[in-house]
Amino acid sequence: MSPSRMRFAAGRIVRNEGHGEIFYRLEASLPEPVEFDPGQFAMVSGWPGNDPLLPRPLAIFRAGQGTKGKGTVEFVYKVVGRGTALLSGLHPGDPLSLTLPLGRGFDLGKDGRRYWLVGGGVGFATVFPAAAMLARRRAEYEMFLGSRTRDQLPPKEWTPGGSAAGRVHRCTEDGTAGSFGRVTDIVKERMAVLTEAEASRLTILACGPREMLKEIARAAASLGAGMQAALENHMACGFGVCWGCVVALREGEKTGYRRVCREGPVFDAREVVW
Amino acid sequence: MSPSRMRFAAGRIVRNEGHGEIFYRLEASLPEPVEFDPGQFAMVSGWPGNDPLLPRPLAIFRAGQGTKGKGTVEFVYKVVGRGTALLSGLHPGDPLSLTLPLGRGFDLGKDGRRYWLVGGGVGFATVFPAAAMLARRRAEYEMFLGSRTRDQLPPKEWTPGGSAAGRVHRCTEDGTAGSFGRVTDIVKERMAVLTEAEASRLTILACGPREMLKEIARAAASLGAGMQAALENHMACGFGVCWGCVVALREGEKTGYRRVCREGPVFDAREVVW
Amino acid sequence: MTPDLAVSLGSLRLKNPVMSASGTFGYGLEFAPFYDISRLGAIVVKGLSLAPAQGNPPGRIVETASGMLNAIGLQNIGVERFLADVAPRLSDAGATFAANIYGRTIEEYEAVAERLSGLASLAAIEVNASCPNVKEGGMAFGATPEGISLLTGRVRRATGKPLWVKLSPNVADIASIAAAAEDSGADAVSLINTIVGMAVDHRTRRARLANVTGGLSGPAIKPVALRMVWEVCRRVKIPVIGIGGIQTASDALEFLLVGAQAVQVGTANFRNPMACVEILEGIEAFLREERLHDIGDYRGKLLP
Amino acid sequence: MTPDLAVSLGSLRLKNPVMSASGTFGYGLEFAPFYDISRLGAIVVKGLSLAPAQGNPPGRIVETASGMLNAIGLQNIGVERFLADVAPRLSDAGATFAANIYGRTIEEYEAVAERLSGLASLAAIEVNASCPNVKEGGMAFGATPEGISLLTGRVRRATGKPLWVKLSPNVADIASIAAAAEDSGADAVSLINTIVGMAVDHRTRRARLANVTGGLSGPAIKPVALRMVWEVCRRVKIPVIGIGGIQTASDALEFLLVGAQAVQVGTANFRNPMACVEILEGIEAFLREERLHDIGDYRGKLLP
Ligand SMILES: Cc1cc2nc3c(=O)[nH]c(=O)nc-3n(C[C@H](O)[C@H](O)[C@H](O)COP(=O)(O)OP(=O)(O)OC[C@H]3O[C@@H](n4cnc5c(N)ncnc54)[C@H](O)[C@@H]3O)c2cc1C
Ligand SMILES: Cc1cc2nc3c(=O)[nH]c(=O)nc-3n(C[C@H](O)[C@H](O)[C@H](O)COP(=O)(O)OP(=O)(O)OC[C@H]3O[C@@H](n4cnc5c(N)ncnc54)[C@H](O)[C@@H]3O)c2cc1C
Ligand SMILES: Cc1cc2nc3c(=O)[nH]c(=O)nc-3n(C[C@H](O)[C@H](O)[C@H](O)COP(=O)(O)O)c2cc1C
Ligand SMILES: Cc1cc2nc3c(=O)[nH]c(=O)nc-3n(C[C@H](O)[C@H](O)[C@H](O)COP(=O)(O)O)c2cc1C
Ligand code: FES
Ligand code: FES
Repeated sequence: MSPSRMRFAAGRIVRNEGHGEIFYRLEASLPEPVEFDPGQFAMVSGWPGNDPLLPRPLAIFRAGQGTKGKGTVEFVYKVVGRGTALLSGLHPGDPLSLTLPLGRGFDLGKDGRRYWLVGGGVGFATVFPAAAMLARRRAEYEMFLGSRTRDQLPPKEWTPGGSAAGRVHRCTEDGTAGSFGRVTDIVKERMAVLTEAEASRLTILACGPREMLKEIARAAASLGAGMQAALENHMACGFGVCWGCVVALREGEKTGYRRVCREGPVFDAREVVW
Repeated sequence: MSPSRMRFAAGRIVRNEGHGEIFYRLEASLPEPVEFDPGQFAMVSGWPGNDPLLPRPLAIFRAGQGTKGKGTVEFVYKVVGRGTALLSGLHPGDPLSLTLPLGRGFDLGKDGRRYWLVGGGVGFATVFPAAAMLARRRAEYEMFLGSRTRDQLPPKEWTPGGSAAGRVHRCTEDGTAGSFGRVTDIVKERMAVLTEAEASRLTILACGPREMLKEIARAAASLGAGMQAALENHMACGFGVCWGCVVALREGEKTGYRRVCREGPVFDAREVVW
Repeated sequence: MTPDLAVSLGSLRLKNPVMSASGTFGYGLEFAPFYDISRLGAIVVKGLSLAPAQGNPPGRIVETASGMLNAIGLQNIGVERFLADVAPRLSDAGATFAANIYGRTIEEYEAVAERLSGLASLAAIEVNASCPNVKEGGMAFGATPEGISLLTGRVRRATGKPLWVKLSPNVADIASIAAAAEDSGADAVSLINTIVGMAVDHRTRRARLANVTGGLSGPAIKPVALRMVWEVCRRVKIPVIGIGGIQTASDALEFLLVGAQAVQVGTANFRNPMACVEILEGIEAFLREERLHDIGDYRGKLLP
Repeated sequence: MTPDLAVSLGSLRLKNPVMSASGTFGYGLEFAPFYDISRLGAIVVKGLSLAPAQGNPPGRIVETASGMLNAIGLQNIGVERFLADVAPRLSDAGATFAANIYGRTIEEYEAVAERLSGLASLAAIEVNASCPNVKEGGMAFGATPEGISLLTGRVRRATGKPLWVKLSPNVADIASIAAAAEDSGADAVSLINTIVGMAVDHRTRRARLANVTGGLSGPAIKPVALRMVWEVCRRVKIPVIGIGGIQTASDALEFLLVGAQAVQVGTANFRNPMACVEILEGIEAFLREERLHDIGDYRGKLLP
């Protein structure tokens, strides 16, 4: 199954509901179904007028078959500014413009690897689709979800792949849910007790605040574990034509600016100039 | 009862419903009640973002006492462009910004006059409040309402003051409701049979397309009937500080630019340079 | 503790940096029903000319994306009626106010400035050297350093009032024009005035403004205004008054951050007549939040 | 009957007046998944320099009211890779395409133009004399008639390709700059490039762009762009390509109405990758509706 060719689609909102304090889950219908790789995203707009002007990048949370050959797509988003606030004010039936699927998602490789999925804050929205795929493949994986406080963890029923004991670790910085502490520290503690062989078989898939990614990337690199980091950056187009979203990547001796929307959003963490 | 001092109010939509093909009727709650003169208006905005930027002028259709000392205000509007389309998309509970009451409304004078109220198109929204007041005063009045076609006449149940026989005349240009023809022609036919004494006792209160107002104003002037015309113009502020909304008025020998939002929107039709 | 919002524009001390922009605030009194107008740092009234002026024929305004075009053409009551009818009432209201002035010739500018000089309650004279909507004068002076020097120097000699020169953004290098105003005796420069723009109706095939072109204002121009204010602040030593698309306290703070000593709020007054006071209160709340006791601790503190 | 949309830019005939604007359309091929790129009047590719360029550090873009600022700094693959990898694929796709070029010195402009001259499939060279986001070259040439004359004249002698000169709006009198380009051999002028602007974060106290200033584009600038295109159309005889905030067919028609021979669509491609074709179809539908057989019957027909 390979991702669909990117397209611009006139969607329509089917559902757009608040969950907990800050998350919204939005489902839209599409003229045709889309296939996507976990980690791929969409550029979303739909509010009237030109202010805000630019569409917002959101990870594709789920995509499915609608009725009568139509497609559906789901997003989970946190209201942080004007665009997401506007999205949260849209109602079922309202139009939604979507360019999707975009970017390069996670490389879920082949057999024999062990995965740790790390989601900081709303970063879970990007790693859950990877968990869902790994669960379907019956691959070996664990998931680490962290947030500042209880209400900012994803509702448990959203967790893909069931919750076999020890599979999903939740933590909060204020200790109001799951274990107490930063997800970064918890992941690093777990790393510290890995054997060399275990580490070399490990691939971390992570999305979250840049500081979190950076710290985990450093720890993973020093252990020889693999890591794929899903980055965020401000975007104008989302499909590689404006060069607005670049990050510095190491390329041999030099560094070069690469587009988060096209060469990413998922990058090999060792190549990122953190 | 004199109109309230103008204010800027944070309203909230209570009701916003489509009627017929093109009219919406919107009710908003206000922190405090407002009193208004028929013909006065509000500057209305409330959509998020800066595009469109400017508020839209709408005649105050009704204003009342809400519960617990709060006020309510109603508008009737026709969707013609981006601002009114955005308004029509707002839902109960959404905020609405209002500056009101604005401008100089109809002068409903004292006793002994006979009124004809003329509303072309959505112009009825401006003359209905005058009809309501005249009905309360048991003054002598008739109303003439015209539109292009059936669906563009106001729903009958909105008509203020009941419909004593011969009080409300409806007409459409395509003959699909009421009598057949333009409201202008119907008013002019009725004028043609007035005696001089009747004409001199007549005051016409009119709102509608400029061509309609102009034709009726010419007829009224030649008969010696009075006429107050509610004008429209593009507005930025609505309360007299931008000088954007002027119309040319005759002032003795000269003409001068006067603000529709402040010296109007209701003008003595004889003074308007049509 | 209430943060100190007072700012100095040369010898003139204002209680806070929030003013209304000329042409968007009438003669100030129109806002009295909305709030106590003496709360503002200053009110800058609609541009005054020597004789009352009729302005341009309608249509005078058009909405554009996050902005508007106007071609009012400086309709105003003239300096005499301002002195007789308006100024006393502004004083009675306790308002601090400045007069924005305009002439078709340098002599007219001088005459208006002289006529206003005797008005003790007048805080400052702002010379509109940048109105894009009138055929003569206005922008012509604002377009070159030479024009600005000439105009500023002549008005400077005509009045002892604090003199602000209001600059046009329709130039290649606004900093050099500001420098010319500074060298010729301006006490402050205010910028930006509107950017010349145009709108047409593709169906009727006509320009939407009777004057064909007009001045663009509102949030759309904020990035351009902010850049120009930043450029000018790095060039001149006199205070800079930042104007252009300011709608919220954070907009105003942005201008202060790049170095403006004060701001003027224009188009925002139209959608929200409370804009100026809300901005004022927002600035105060922000300083409190950041535990800054004096606005001077924030102004010009853009980090590299 | 299908209206005739073909337009002439000097000796170059385009099948319709809708082009993509440089820097907003990649190298054109990126749009192939969305629609048949051969339908456009022309594709103008991202600005090419002699050597590949890294561009500015991030942040490179900021959203503003109805607009955006960019300070990409001309990251591009360089003219050699364009010739080797991109141009053949654009030809294979049947696309009409023009190269936007940029140099730090006049010699570099000449070198890029010479190198491209041999590319038979290249429709035109557009000289970016107006990029606000690079330290040298770029805007320096675009700021004065003398600079434009020099640059245009030299590139003119370096290539036999149709030559478009792209003008900066950051000037006091764009018509005189356009006239200088005309006199020095340009086949057309394209305008406007972005307006220099700035954005800061009042909390972090930092500029939002690493480059501090950037270029403003999008609907916010449309009124300014339209005015400048109108002014230039009244001044020069060579064709004018209108650019700035065009998002819909009616926007494009406005530019044609004031006299532009063709238009370029920039920022609109970001929100709606189908923008160019939707505009093309909208223009055709409008002409049909108005029963105009030829776009020439509409172009420049602004009523007084
Ligand atoms: C590939 C990708 C996938 C993402 N997936 C999700 C997701 O599934 N759920 C979710 O809640 N968020 C996600 N984000 C972050 C999301 O795009 C931002 O939160 C959102 O754009 C903020 O918009 P705003 O208007 O509410 O905030 P504002 O701060 O008002 O936005 C102003 C501008 O900054 C940009 N911006 C602000 N924050 C970010 C950010 N973190 N990343 C990118 N642009 C930003 C906006 O797009 C806009 O252009 C993703 C970002 C990227 C790049
Ligand atoms: C005093 C007054 C009272 C009014 N009362 C009513 C009413 O009760 N019900 C109703 O349906 N309409 C009323 N109108 C007309 C109403 O204001 C316009 O239909 C509305 O502004 C159109 O906005 P838009 O964004 O939908 O249209 P657009 O054409 O997209 O608007 C673009 C710009 O033009 C202005 N504009 C367009 N048409 C008009 C117009 N006819 N009058 C004033 N400005 C206009 C808009 O305000 C806006 O600034 C009134 C107008 C005035 C001046
Ligand atoms: C309707 C209107 C009228 C104006 N009249 C004047 C004027 O008389 N004198 C002047 O110097 N500026 C005038 N201006 C310019 C404003 O003072 C201000 O410089 C400009 O609008 C930019 O600020 P803003 O974006 O906050 O509106 C006017 C602006 C508008 C919108
Ligand atoms: C992200 C971005 C990159 C751009 N790069 C170039 C460029 O390389 N060369 C150039 O001449 N113009 C460049 N421009 C300017 C556009 O071609 C166009 O002139 C401008 O954006 C105004 O049009 P618009 O409002 O439709 O975007 C760029 C614009 C943007 C937004
Ligand atoms: S967002 Fe435009 S290139 Fe990535
Ligand atoms: S709308 Fe501003 S003066 Fe009338």
